[in-house]
Amino acid sequence: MNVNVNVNDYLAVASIIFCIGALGVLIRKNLITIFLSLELMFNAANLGFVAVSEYLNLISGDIFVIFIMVVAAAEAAILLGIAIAFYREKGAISMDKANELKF
Amino acid sequence: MLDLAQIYNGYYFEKSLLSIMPEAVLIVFAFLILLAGLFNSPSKNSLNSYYLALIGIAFSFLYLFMLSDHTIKGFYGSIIFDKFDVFLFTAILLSGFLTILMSKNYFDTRSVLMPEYYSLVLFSVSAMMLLVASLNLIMIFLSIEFMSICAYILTGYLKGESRSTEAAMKYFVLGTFASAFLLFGAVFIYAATGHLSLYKIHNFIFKQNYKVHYAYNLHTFLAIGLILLLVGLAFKMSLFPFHAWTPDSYDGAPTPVTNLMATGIKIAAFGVFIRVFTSIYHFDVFNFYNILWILAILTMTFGNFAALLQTDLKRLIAYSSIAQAGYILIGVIAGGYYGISGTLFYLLAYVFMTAGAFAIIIMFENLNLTSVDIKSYSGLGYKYPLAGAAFSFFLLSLAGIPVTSGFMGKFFVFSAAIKSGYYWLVFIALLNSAFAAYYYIKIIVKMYMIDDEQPNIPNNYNNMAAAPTNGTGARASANGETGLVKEKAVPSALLIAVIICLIFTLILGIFPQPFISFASKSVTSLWSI
Amino acid sequence: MNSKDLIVWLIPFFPLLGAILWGVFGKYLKNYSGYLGSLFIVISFILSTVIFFMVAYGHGFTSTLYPWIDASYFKVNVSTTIDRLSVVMLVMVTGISALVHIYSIGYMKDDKGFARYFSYLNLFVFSMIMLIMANNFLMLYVFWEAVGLCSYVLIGFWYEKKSAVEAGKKAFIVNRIGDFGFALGVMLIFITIGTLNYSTVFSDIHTLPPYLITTIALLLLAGAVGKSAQFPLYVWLPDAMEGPTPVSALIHAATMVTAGVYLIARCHVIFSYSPDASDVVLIIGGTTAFIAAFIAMTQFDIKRIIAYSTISQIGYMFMAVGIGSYAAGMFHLLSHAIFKGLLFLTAGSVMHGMSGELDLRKMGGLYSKMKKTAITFIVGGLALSGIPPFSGFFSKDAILASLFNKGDYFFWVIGELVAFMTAFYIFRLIFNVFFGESHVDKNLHVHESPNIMTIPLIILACFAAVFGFIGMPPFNHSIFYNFINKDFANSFNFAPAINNYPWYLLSAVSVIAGLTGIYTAYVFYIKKSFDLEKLKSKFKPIYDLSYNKLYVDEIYDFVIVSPVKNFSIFLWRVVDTIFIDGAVNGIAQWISVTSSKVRKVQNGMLMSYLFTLTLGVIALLAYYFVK
Amino acid sequence: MSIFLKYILSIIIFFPLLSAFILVFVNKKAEGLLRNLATILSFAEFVISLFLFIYFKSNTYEFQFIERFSWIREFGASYFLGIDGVSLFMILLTTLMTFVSLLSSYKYIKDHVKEFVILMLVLETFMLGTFASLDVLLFYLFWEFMLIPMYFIIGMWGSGRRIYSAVKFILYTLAGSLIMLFGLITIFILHYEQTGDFTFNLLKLYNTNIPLTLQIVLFIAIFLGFAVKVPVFPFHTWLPDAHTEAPTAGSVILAGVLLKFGVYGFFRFAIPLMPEAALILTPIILVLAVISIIYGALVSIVQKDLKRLVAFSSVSHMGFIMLGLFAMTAVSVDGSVLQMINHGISTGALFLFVGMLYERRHTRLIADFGGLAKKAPILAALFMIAVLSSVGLPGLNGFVGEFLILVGSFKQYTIFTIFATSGIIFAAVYLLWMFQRVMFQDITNQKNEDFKDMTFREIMTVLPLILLMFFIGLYPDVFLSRINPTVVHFVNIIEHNKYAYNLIKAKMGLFNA
Repeated sequence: MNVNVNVNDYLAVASIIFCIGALGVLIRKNLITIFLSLELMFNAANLGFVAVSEYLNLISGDIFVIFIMVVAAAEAAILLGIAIAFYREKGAISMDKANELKF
Repeated sequence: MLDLAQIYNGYYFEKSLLSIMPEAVLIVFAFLILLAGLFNSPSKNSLNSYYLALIGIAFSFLYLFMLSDHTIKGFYGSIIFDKFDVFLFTAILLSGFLTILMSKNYFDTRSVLMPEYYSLVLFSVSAMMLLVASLNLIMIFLSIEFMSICAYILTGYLKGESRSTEAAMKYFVLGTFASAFLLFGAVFIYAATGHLSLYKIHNFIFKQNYKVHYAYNLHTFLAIGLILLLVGLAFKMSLFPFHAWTPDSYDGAPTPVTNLMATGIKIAAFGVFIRVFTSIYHFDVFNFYNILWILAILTMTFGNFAALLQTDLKRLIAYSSIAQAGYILIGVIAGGYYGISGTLFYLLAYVFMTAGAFAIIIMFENLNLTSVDIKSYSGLGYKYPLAGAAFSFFLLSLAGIPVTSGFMGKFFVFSAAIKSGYYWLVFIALLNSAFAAYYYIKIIVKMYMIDDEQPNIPNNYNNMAAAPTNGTGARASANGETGLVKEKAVPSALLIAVIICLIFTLILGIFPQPFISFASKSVTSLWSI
Repeated sequence: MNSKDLIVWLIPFFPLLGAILWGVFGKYLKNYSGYLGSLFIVISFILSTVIFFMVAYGHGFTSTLYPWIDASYFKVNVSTTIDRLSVVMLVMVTGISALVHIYSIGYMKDDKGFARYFSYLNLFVFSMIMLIMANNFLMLYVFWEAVGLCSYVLIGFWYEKKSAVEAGKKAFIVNRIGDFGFALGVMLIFITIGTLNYSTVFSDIHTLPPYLITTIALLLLAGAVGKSAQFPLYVWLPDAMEGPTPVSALIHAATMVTAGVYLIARCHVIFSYSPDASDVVLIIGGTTAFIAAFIAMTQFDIKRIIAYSTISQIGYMFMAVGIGSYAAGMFHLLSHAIFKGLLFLTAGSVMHGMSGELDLRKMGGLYSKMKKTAITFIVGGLALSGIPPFSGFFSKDAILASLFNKGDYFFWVIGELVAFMTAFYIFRLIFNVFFGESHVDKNLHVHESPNIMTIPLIILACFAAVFGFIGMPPFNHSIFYNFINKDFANSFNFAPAINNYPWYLLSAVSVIAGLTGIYTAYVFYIKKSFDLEKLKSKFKPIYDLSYNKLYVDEIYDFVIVSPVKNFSIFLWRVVDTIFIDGAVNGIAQWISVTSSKVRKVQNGMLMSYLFTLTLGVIALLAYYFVK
Repeated sequence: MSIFLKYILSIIIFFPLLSAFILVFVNKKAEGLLRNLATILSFAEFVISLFLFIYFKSNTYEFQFIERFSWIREFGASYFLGIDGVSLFMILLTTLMTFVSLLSSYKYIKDHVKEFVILMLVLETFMLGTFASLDVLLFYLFWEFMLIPMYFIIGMWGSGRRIYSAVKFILYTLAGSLIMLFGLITIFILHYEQTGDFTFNLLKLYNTNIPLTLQIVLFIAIFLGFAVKVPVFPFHTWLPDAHTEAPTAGSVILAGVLLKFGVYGFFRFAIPLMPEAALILTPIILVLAVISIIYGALVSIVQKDLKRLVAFSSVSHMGFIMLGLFAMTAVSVDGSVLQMINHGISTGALFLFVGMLYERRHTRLIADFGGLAKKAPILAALFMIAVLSSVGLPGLNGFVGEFLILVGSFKQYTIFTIFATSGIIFAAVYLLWMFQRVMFQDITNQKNEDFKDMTFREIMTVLPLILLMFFIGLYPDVFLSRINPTVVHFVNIIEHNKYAYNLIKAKMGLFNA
């Protein structure tokens, strides 16, 4: 059996997910949705790590994944904080509202 | 001097603890501050936390000093404490210290009393130090995130100020986006080499010197990985296409925080970049040099062009800091003993001049609670002669005029670059700094020279001596203090900050000998130099 | 420093002392400045006569004061050369200056710039003396300029008068144009011969290729032409008459303007090695002599008439030195100095009597009113028109004779013609001023000048009467000739007035020319046997040409002055402001425009930021993998 | 005494800074005190600097009063001072001009006196440092910071479009000197690569042999830096603005000292560092110099503003100096060094007089004056002398310098010299015309009726300059004897390189003539 193919497939899938996430970030306006897309990107990375460490029988990748998850959680918390504050002031969490700072 | 390394000799855990001692101290104090918050009233509280924070920094310095001539690896080689760290830690701690000095007064005048603030500052400072110290992609990612999260919060710290919140939001989204790229880069590197430790990756690449025909996809993976990683770091260094967050978040954030971002984060980013670059990027097989080349030129040119017509001082300094990043990058590209040590020196100098500038900006922000718009600076040079002089001095330093640290930094970096044969790069950089001078000078003009619209009328006879009918402060100030805002006493903390920056900017500019030798000593501990 | 040197250096010292004293303390010494100043000059006159006899019965010498410039291989000392040529000039200059000083005391009596005037005048005398005594070309040049400066300040002495100041400026600048050539000549001498000392230069000049000698000679000539108001550059002298009349007498008749002749005489070696240059001198001299006389015939301003006559007389001298008969040139220089000085002073006296009137149409019949002046004036006039036994006759005759003997018949004819014209215009002047019916307006009280003014006139008149005899024809056997010619012996193409034609025939011709001139004037202005107006209309073009001074000033203005001015304006307004500054400001403009565009990138929209970031990533990847 | 002489240069350089520091503690209200103190201190400085003149050994080209301390070991930069015949007089000129300009600005500078005097003294320190330093980096440090005080002086106490002028001034010169820095660093690196010795010691850098093409590039780079300062023809447009808008003291310093830095730079750095390139580019530079001479002169003819006129005239004069320097014969270089001093004195004096006129009438337009000689005879007389010395009248200083320059350049560059010589005609034209319209003729403008003559202070201000004009004109040997050895050495360096240069010429077939 050919392992190379598998891991490459994993990575390909991961890349696709990553791109989807990126696109989501780019085209969506709602802060929450954007954050979800970001999460998607992170998870794409997670997938990649897991696949590679599995393939190379290493543990470091998996450890990394765990850390990433923790960080993602923390970021979620921050984001919510910011989102609320933002909502308080702008009455919405749409990106378009954020255009005070420019030039 | 009592030698901790001897005391803890042999015990691995303690040893690795030792390797992060300076950071650890900061974290401890950050927690102390939070705890202190539980016990006493907010007003006293902020004061205590302020002092606690200062003490924390002091202790961290102490540890740094005691460990300074050791090289300690810890946590399974994912963290290192070496000469390189010593230098950058010094710079980072200084920036933290100055930030804290500035903060108190700034927040007092805005009556925002929150102890967490200081703990957050400490946290982020320690994060920066960790970032510099980390030898492992995991550590790099973690400390970047740690740092960034603190930064996000600090940026949005002014509640009720929509600008601040907006800044935080933009910073957050962009930052997370960028670190996602960084992560994904890590994935590819991992896939290509099977390692996350810089050292191992270095050896891996070093062993099998790539031919393109051999393991093509591996090479591709590695390349992609490196590029994405570069993006992640370039974001923090705010190089050109990834700079977008800088102006907005600098602008929106509370000025002390801006200072922290402008100095601390930049130093940390450059520190880690130097580490990563010197360990895995510098191989010829990738030749990243011309990519960086282009990035450097784009960055400095963009920064200067955008700053040229800027009227909001914070934004102006933000853009100028982008340009500065371009100059600093030249040092990294030049590489080698002189290049890197020059870069480090530049970073140190940069701390002082930028912090100084921000300190003065805060002073003016507080003294006459005006905006940071350049218009409100007209004639301040007369109202506050010393502050004005100091500010002009910092600006000149940023512009790179001699006898300031800015010139020396530029000089070291550029001569290193010429030494490695980057003539054109240096030439363009020089042209840049020539017309960058314009917008720094513009501020000085505003402060000291009031343009009398009608020419051919000698100002000495008419304007300056004229009765203060015309609104601008300076003309009035020219004939006594009549019709002016009463001068408030400059808060001591700010004054100390300014004085420190002033002294160091001057010393670094006139007698850089000890600092540059310090820098070049610290360079030796990097690989492949 | 032995007694000789001491005397030599005392000669210029006194005038200098005077200049400084009146210049700095003029306010306090006002009343003494006149008498003391004159005294100083008299002293230096006595000293120079002493020197004169030393040289006459001894031999010339040089004396060095101190090393002036010593720049690696360029060395120049402040030192003098005393030989027959210079002592003759010295005596003449100091003598006439002394007289003029005395005269001025009366003439300038109630002028508020009295002290200033004497300070300038002393300064001039000092410079002139140094010019004569200089023993190297640099010093010559220096004092060449210095006398120019003095003439500048003295012409513009009454600085409230725009015309006076303009005239002064014109004089200085026109001289500068000449000196431009002179300076180049001096440099050329230095780089070809390697020193500027007369002795060395004159002894080594023959080693140079002819064309170089000619170039040097011509460049020096340019200076001479400027200073001596010869043909292309004579325009300043008539205007210079704006200055006080004694100044005109001293500077613009007797001494400074003849410096050109002195220069050529001094450099006779150079000129005698370059026949071409000498010919140029001759031609210039001839042309000038004729043109000036031609213009002088129709002018009405008495001082201008005399000025033009000066120009034309110097033309004679140029002709003389042009054919290499330097002795004759010098002789005419001296006698001319005397009688022209006399003429100017008398003209001044007339002005003084007429309270500043200069137009001879407003005069007439003054003879009865101011006898002394009139007589002395007539003496001068006779001398000028070369009527024996007055000095002019001898000197002019010497020149004409040598022209004839040299075989330059053309110029001899011109000479005679000019002699005729000269006699005509000067007596036209005399008749119109002193004789005929009076056109003086009645309420003008005409009076004879005080003695302090007339005595110098009388002295000069006597000299004008007797001076000539030291040059009794045949010239080359005369006292003066034998005295001066020792210095010119070493110039090879020197043309003695050989008597292959009996000298008295030649003299007769010139006397006749003079007499006819006088007679014509008499017929025109006393007997009035012709209707002048008809004559004028008959020869209108010629008359206008002469009356309008050949339109030379207008031509110069059109050809040189205004083009330069317009070009300058073009340079300033267009090149400087539009091109260069335009370029600089243009760049600045471009930069600021670009930056205003660049700033738009930061449009505050998060989306666009994200896009830039992503694009950056893509660009990096693309760049990396495409290349 | 010996210790004093050992460190005399440092003392001279930093004494003004010290004085400025003292002045910081004087109450800004006490303007009179500030003025007097500053003037006295600068005079003391001048007196100290005279010791240099006294103890200067005139028969050697070696650098004297050398001081040397390590500064930046990593980059081989050292605190290295020393002077030769040329820098000696530049230093004396600087101290004198600073004193004079401080004395001259008692009336002109009405406000911010404290800032003004402090800036002047700081400026003096940096100017002196520039002249005295033999270490390239040190030189650059002094060189570039010098701009800042000058910039403030123009911008704060100037008139009219002073800000435009100040900014133009600083950006022009800054751009120039940054490009120059590029060249200097490159030479430094080259020297390192050739000798493995990291040093900014100028005397060592002289031995760097730079490949020709690179040499030419670098020379052009450094040329820009200095040419802007001189200023040579196409780079001169900052000068009229800066001069015109600057306060009197500013103009005096600018004309008296700052312009000399360009020429001094060529003399000390550009030419000895890159002789072949210098020799190759000489024709071009000479063309520029001659253009500057005639261009400056012609443009000044038609100026309406007194200061502008003098400014353009100094463009013309600096052209002479460049001509003399690049003719590279001992005499011409002697001349141009002397002329540097002369130009400082004469043009400085001219600016002082213009300043006096301005103080009295608050205008600089020639048309507003006329007939002042009647009201102010002393002013007229002294002004006249200054004008004549600027015209280059024999017996005054201007003549000696110009004549040496011309006589020195005549042999090799006859045509250029002839054109240059025509400059002396134009000089007479524009200056005398200006003088006539200002001082002579009748008083047309009623405002001039109550025109005051010079005060004692003003006379004292210009007197030293006037006396120097005569002294240099009549006995230049005092100066030349000290300048000459240095210059001869300089020329020998060039001559020594002529050989190599001729080889190159033969090889590249440059300017076959």
